[in-house]
Amino acid sequence: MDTGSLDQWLVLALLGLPLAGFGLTALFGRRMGTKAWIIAVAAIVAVWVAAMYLVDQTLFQHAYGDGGLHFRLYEWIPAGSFQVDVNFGLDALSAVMLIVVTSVGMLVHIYSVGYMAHDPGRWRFFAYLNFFMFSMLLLVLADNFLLLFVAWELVGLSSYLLIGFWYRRRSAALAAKKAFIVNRVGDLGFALGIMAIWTTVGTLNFGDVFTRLPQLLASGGIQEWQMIGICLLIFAGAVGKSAQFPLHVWLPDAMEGPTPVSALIHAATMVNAGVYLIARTNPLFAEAPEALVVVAAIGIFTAILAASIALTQTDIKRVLAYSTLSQLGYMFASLGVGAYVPAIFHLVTHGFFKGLLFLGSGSVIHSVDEEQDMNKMGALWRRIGITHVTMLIGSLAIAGIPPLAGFFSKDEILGDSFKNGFIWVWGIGVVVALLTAFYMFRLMGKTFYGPSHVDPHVEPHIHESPKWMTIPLILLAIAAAVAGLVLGLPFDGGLIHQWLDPLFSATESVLGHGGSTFQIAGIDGVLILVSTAVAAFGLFAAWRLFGFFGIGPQAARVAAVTDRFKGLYTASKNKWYFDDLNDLLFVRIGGLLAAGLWWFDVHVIDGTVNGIASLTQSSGRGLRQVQTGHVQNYALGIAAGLIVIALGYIVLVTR
Amino acid sequence: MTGNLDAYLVLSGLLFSIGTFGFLARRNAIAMLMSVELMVNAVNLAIVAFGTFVPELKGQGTVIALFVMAVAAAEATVGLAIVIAIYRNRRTPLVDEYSSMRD
Amino acid sequence: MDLHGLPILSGIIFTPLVGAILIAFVPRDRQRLVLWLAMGTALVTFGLSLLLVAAFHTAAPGFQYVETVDWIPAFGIQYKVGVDGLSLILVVLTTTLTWISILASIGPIKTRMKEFVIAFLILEVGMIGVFLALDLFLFYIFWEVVLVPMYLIIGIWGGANRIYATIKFVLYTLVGSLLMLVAILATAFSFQAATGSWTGAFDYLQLRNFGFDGSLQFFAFGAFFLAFAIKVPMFPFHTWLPDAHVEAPTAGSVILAGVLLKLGGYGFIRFALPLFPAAAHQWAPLIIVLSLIAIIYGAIVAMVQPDLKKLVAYSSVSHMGFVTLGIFIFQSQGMQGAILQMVNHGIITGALFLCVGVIYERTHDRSIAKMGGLAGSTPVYAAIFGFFMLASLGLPGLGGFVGEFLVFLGTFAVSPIAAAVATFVVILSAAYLMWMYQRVVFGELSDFLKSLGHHLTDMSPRELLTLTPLMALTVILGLAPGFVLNLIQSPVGDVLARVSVGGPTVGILP
Amino acid sequence: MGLPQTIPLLGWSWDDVIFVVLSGVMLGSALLVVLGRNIIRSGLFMILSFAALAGIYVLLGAPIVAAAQVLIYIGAISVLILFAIMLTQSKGGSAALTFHHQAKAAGLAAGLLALILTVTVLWTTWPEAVAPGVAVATASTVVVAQLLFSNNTMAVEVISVLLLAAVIGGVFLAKREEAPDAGEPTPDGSA
Repeated sequence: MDTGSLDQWLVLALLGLPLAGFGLTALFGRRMGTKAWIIAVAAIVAVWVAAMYLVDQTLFQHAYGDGGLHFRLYEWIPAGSFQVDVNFGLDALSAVMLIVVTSVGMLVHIYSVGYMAHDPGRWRFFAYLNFFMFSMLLLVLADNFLLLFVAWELVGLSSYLLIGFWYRRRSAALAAKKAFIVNRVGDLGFALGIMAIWTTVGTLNFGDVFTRLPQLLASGGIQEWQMIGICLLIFAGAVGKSAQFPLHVWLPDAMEGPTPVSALIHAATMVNAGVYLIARTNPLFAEAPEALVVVAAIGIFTAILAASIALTQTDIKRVLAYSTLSQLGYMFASLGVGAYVPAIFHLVTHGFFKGLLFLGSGSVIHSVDEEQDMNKMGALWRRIGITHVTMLIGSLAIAGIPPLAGFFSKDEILGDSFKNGFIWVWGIGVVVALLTAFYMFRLMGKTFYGPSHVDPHVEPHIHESPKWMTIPLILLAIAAAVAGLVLGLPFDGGLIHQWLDPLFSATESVLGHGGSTFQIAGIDGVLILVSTAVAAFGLFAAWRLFGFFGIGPQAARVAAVTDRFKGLYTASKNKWYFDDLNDLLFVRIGGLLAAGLWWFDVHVIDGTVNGIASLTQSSGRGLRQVQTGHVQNYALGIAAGLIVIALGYIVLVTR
Repeated sequence: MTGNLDAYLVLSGLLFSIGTFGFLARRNAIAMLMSVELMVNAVNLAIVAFGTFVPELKGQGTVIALFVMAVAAAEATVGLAIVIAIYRNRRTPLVDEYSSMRD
Repeated sequence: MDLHGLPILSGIIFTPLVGAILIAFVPRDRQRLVLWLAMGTALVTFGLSLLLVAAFHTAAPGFQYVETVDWIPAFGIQYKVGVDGLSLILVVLTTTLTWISILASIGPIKTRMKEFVIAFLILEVGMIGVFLALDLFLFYIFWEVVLVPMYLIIGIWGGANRIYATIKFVLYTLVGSLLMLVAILATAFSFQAATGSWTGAFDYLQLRNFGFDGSLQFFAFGAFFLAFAIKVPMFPFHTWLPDAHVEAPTAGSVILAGVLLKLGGYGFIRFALPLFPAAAHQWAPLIIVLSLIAIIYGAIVAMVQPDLKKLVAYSSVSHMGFVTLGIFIFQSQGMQGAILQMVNHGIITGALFLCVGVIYERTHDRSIAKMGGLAGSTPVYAAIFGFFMLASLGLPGLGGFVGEFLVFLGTFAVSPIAAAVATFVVILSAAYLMWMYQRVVFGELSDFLKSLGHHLTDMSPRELLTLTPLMALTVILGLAPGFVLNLIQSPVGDVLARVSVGGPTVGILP
Repeated sequence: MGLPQTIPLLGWSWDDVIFVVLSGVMLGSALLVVLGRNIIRSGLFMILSFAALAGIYVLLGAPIVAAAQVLIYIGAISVLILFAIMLTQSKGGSAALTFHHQAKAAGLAAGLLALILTVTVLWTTWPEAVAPGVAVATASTVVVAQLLFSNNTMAVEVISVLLLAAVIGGVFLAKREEAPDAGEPTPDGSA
């Protein structure tokens, strides 16, 4: 470390506290019994306090200037010309991420105290959760690509551990493995991207790379296609971690993990890492607009694909998982059209309302005896009031109903895509908004408003969750309700823009944005009206079909609609058959390939070796016939040899 | 003829050949040992003959022959003891049934 | 720290031999004394190697603490040993793994303990000797000394099919090493013919400056290549490895994976490249392709293995592919990564074999299909096994990652496509290791394991003592690999400088 | 003695006659040793063969060797062999011997060997060989004794140690194992 200032120590504390919490809980948590959460939660609360101080310093006090706080801890890999340090950076982007990560993280920790109260493995759970917080904070604070990659894999590992938390369930173990391996596919690209960066510029520090790589491109040191290649490789990492098409298959399965995990990792924080990565490397993408188009295309395609699947799922957590995919798609689309600030804005608001929705769904699941199938719920709104209200706020927020958080961020995304000339992104985005409102209120209707299908044995035991769980819900609901107002107003000039515009202004202009000013009475107002209207229509349709506060659920009409579009319905219900395709490609064909290669190994390669051996052996066996073991045979041989030699001598020499 | 080295050497050679035949052809271990004794005697005869006809040897032939006899005696002792020991294990003096060295 | 001319290297080489001789005079029924002596010897050797680390001058180039004694003066053969950064870390790896292996075999080895530890200590003599020898003849002798104890260890204390495995191991290895002997003699004769004197004809330090002519280089390199490639083992010379690992006792597997495989990589860097730089360039494309095949192929085949040890063995094939790849791209980061990978693989795979040994000792079975649900009944074991599983799949922050990444990085600088192919293995390794881990550790406790009842205990303190040092090393090498990288900086630079005179690599790779 | 110096018809000296007779006896009995089917007879013919050879030694002017031949071969070794024969004759077993299946090849080999040896001997010009008809030199006891106990003392000692070892070895090998169990190990010849 260069200097030992307090802020640097606090940055280290952000990492050190959860790590210490992990270590202590892992070692002693088992003996602490039901109190296993104390260390972990205390660590995270402390982290939150420290983080808020640092956020204040960065965003409000501008204590570190526009560049942010950067410092080196120690030299990590000194391999000749390849020098990588463990160094950290804290700028506006990191600070915004810190807000989401530590806030949602803290609330999820507190929620988990209640949610996991009866699980004997709770000490493991809290240890893993702390470990995840460490990894995620490292990801946000890392100041070079390789350290970021470390964190990238470590969050993947925590995700693996937490998805597979209930390891006795085969499906959980399989889902954990799938998540890790699919993530690794993306990581492969990311790793190659890092190699490409080092090979071209010889450094991996963010600051140096972001200045030198564009310079190299300008000076002709590298070709344009190389730049695009680097960007696409980095994007591959983001696709894996943020579960974008075609690597989206792991996220729905990841719902096998405990619900707080789904809220924290698979909704609010880790899956956003891809968005963070693209935003972080925006100076590179600015030089490769073609790569940005790919980002936008993948993003918006994932958005509509996932939304279409979310329409028909019946597992409450899976609906939310596909919704997450869809919202992440929005963020990538936003990044792709060059609207970085709205993307991060949506990341923040989505972090709050999706975290809220997941925690709420956990509360619902808890109340109906761990049942996740929405077909076995219904009419819960009277029974679990707090959960219902908070989830309603979350649903309205995600549907984009003003003035809740989702409205502001989603609207900025759609508005910017339209204004930046990506009409197709805007068009699909509006459809997705419609679908979002629809499937969310389908979920609300089936869970809370429609007729009850709860198991009669469970029915009497439906109960509101303990305070450990409801207080985080309430806090998150408040955040989901007001985050948009606080950060997003005035339009295009709110806090979030004040914080992040300095970071992105240079690169946002690449795609032609930045010049136009916001006009509520002009084009922007029209766009806002359109998207709001669309969301309202989706909401209304869902309401008609699935009910709202007990009014008008119409099962017959639902059946009629599904019958009408039977092909689409089944395809959506089967997730467009991606899992089956993967199963065929990688499990079956891959398995056959592996088995074939093993056969090759044993029979061809080793067969050759053993063939040589048995050839030697059989020729030896043949020759062994000579070795009769009868001494007289040998003696005769000696005599014969003697005679031959003597005759030879006589014939050849004596004459 | 008695003054001719060749005669003794040829005689020795014939005796040696007879011994060789016996060693190669007989199945009985003791018969083989007897054949070996014949061969040893043949060699001894050659040695003594050389000792007699080559002046430089000055009686060395006799000395060598005595040594050979001593060694032959030792060989016969040990050889016969081995034959008896094997016979006790295998109940047969026939060597072509002794083939445990093979496997 | 200075050692004032003490023959520290000979001390390290022959301490285990002295210990072995001492143990030979202990009556076989005094098991405890035998064990104490063996552990003591191994620990003293370990201590001496640490002393050497302390006394080593990292900054100084070339070999240090060189000892030279005429051995067969008529042919210029000397007892010549010396240490540089490369040999230093491998010696420390050897001494570390040896005491851990002896500690690990106290329970599992039930018969002929005395002979076992004697074989093990002699094995250590051979391994350390290989890493320190600077005379080709001496090197060859130590190279073969390694073979005999390993032959006995697999052949006497091994599993059911041990005779097949051990004979295969010995014959396979012998084919290569005998060709290497021929090549050593050929270089010596060539040297003698050129200089008219036998002095220095086996001396590595003189031979590497000699510059052999092209065709001799080509064939001599081929012979060395075969010897080292079999030891590494490279595809397609790897089939002895799964058999040997499956049959070897746990400690044998640990040393086999941990050190014996490194002899090949070390041989490439120390002897094959500097002695025959031009031939190295001619052979490099072939070796790079074989390495890439080994990396992918080993991983794919590992995926369908039903036996835990076989799975780890095939993963070794894959992991050692990085080593040869890193060496033969002739690039600084790549070669440093290869060396780091050797160290990491030694520690991690050694530890994985120890983990397999722990479960084998309780179940006497290694088939993955019969396992399941260990996380519930043996949580500490599950955690440690998981730790090494993750380290083996190259999780950043743990040892395996840095070495692998440096190899990939170096490869990328030379050929992005080769790097892409090699890097693809991170997916495969995650797949086979996690699949294995899932089936062994997750799920409900299998019926087979249930039938063991109370025999299925968690790790004993002794087992923990064998694995915790390796865990610590894995973490240290992941977080601060600098101390190893600094040590190998100058040897790698030296080798690459020598290789660079061999001309450009024939470019069949984009 | 009233005998003529030479055999009248053939012109041979008496020495020659004795030589021929002794040679004939020796070779004949040796042939009977190797060809005879009764091993006891073989042993007896072997004694005869040894005795004839002793006579030839006398003709050769080596009386000490002749004496030793009688003492060692006829007196010791032959008796030893006869004892061995007695010991190894199984009670019910036939005394008849069969030849090895390679007997014909052995005969051929022995014949060739004899031919080669004879041819070689006859073709070789022996250096320093005494001319035919000259009286043979006699190795006197004194000379032999001197040679044995001065020049070759070491060899004599070694031979004595060897004999001692052979005696001990013979005793050890032939000693019957004091097996408490009655059964002999593996009575069948094949293992």
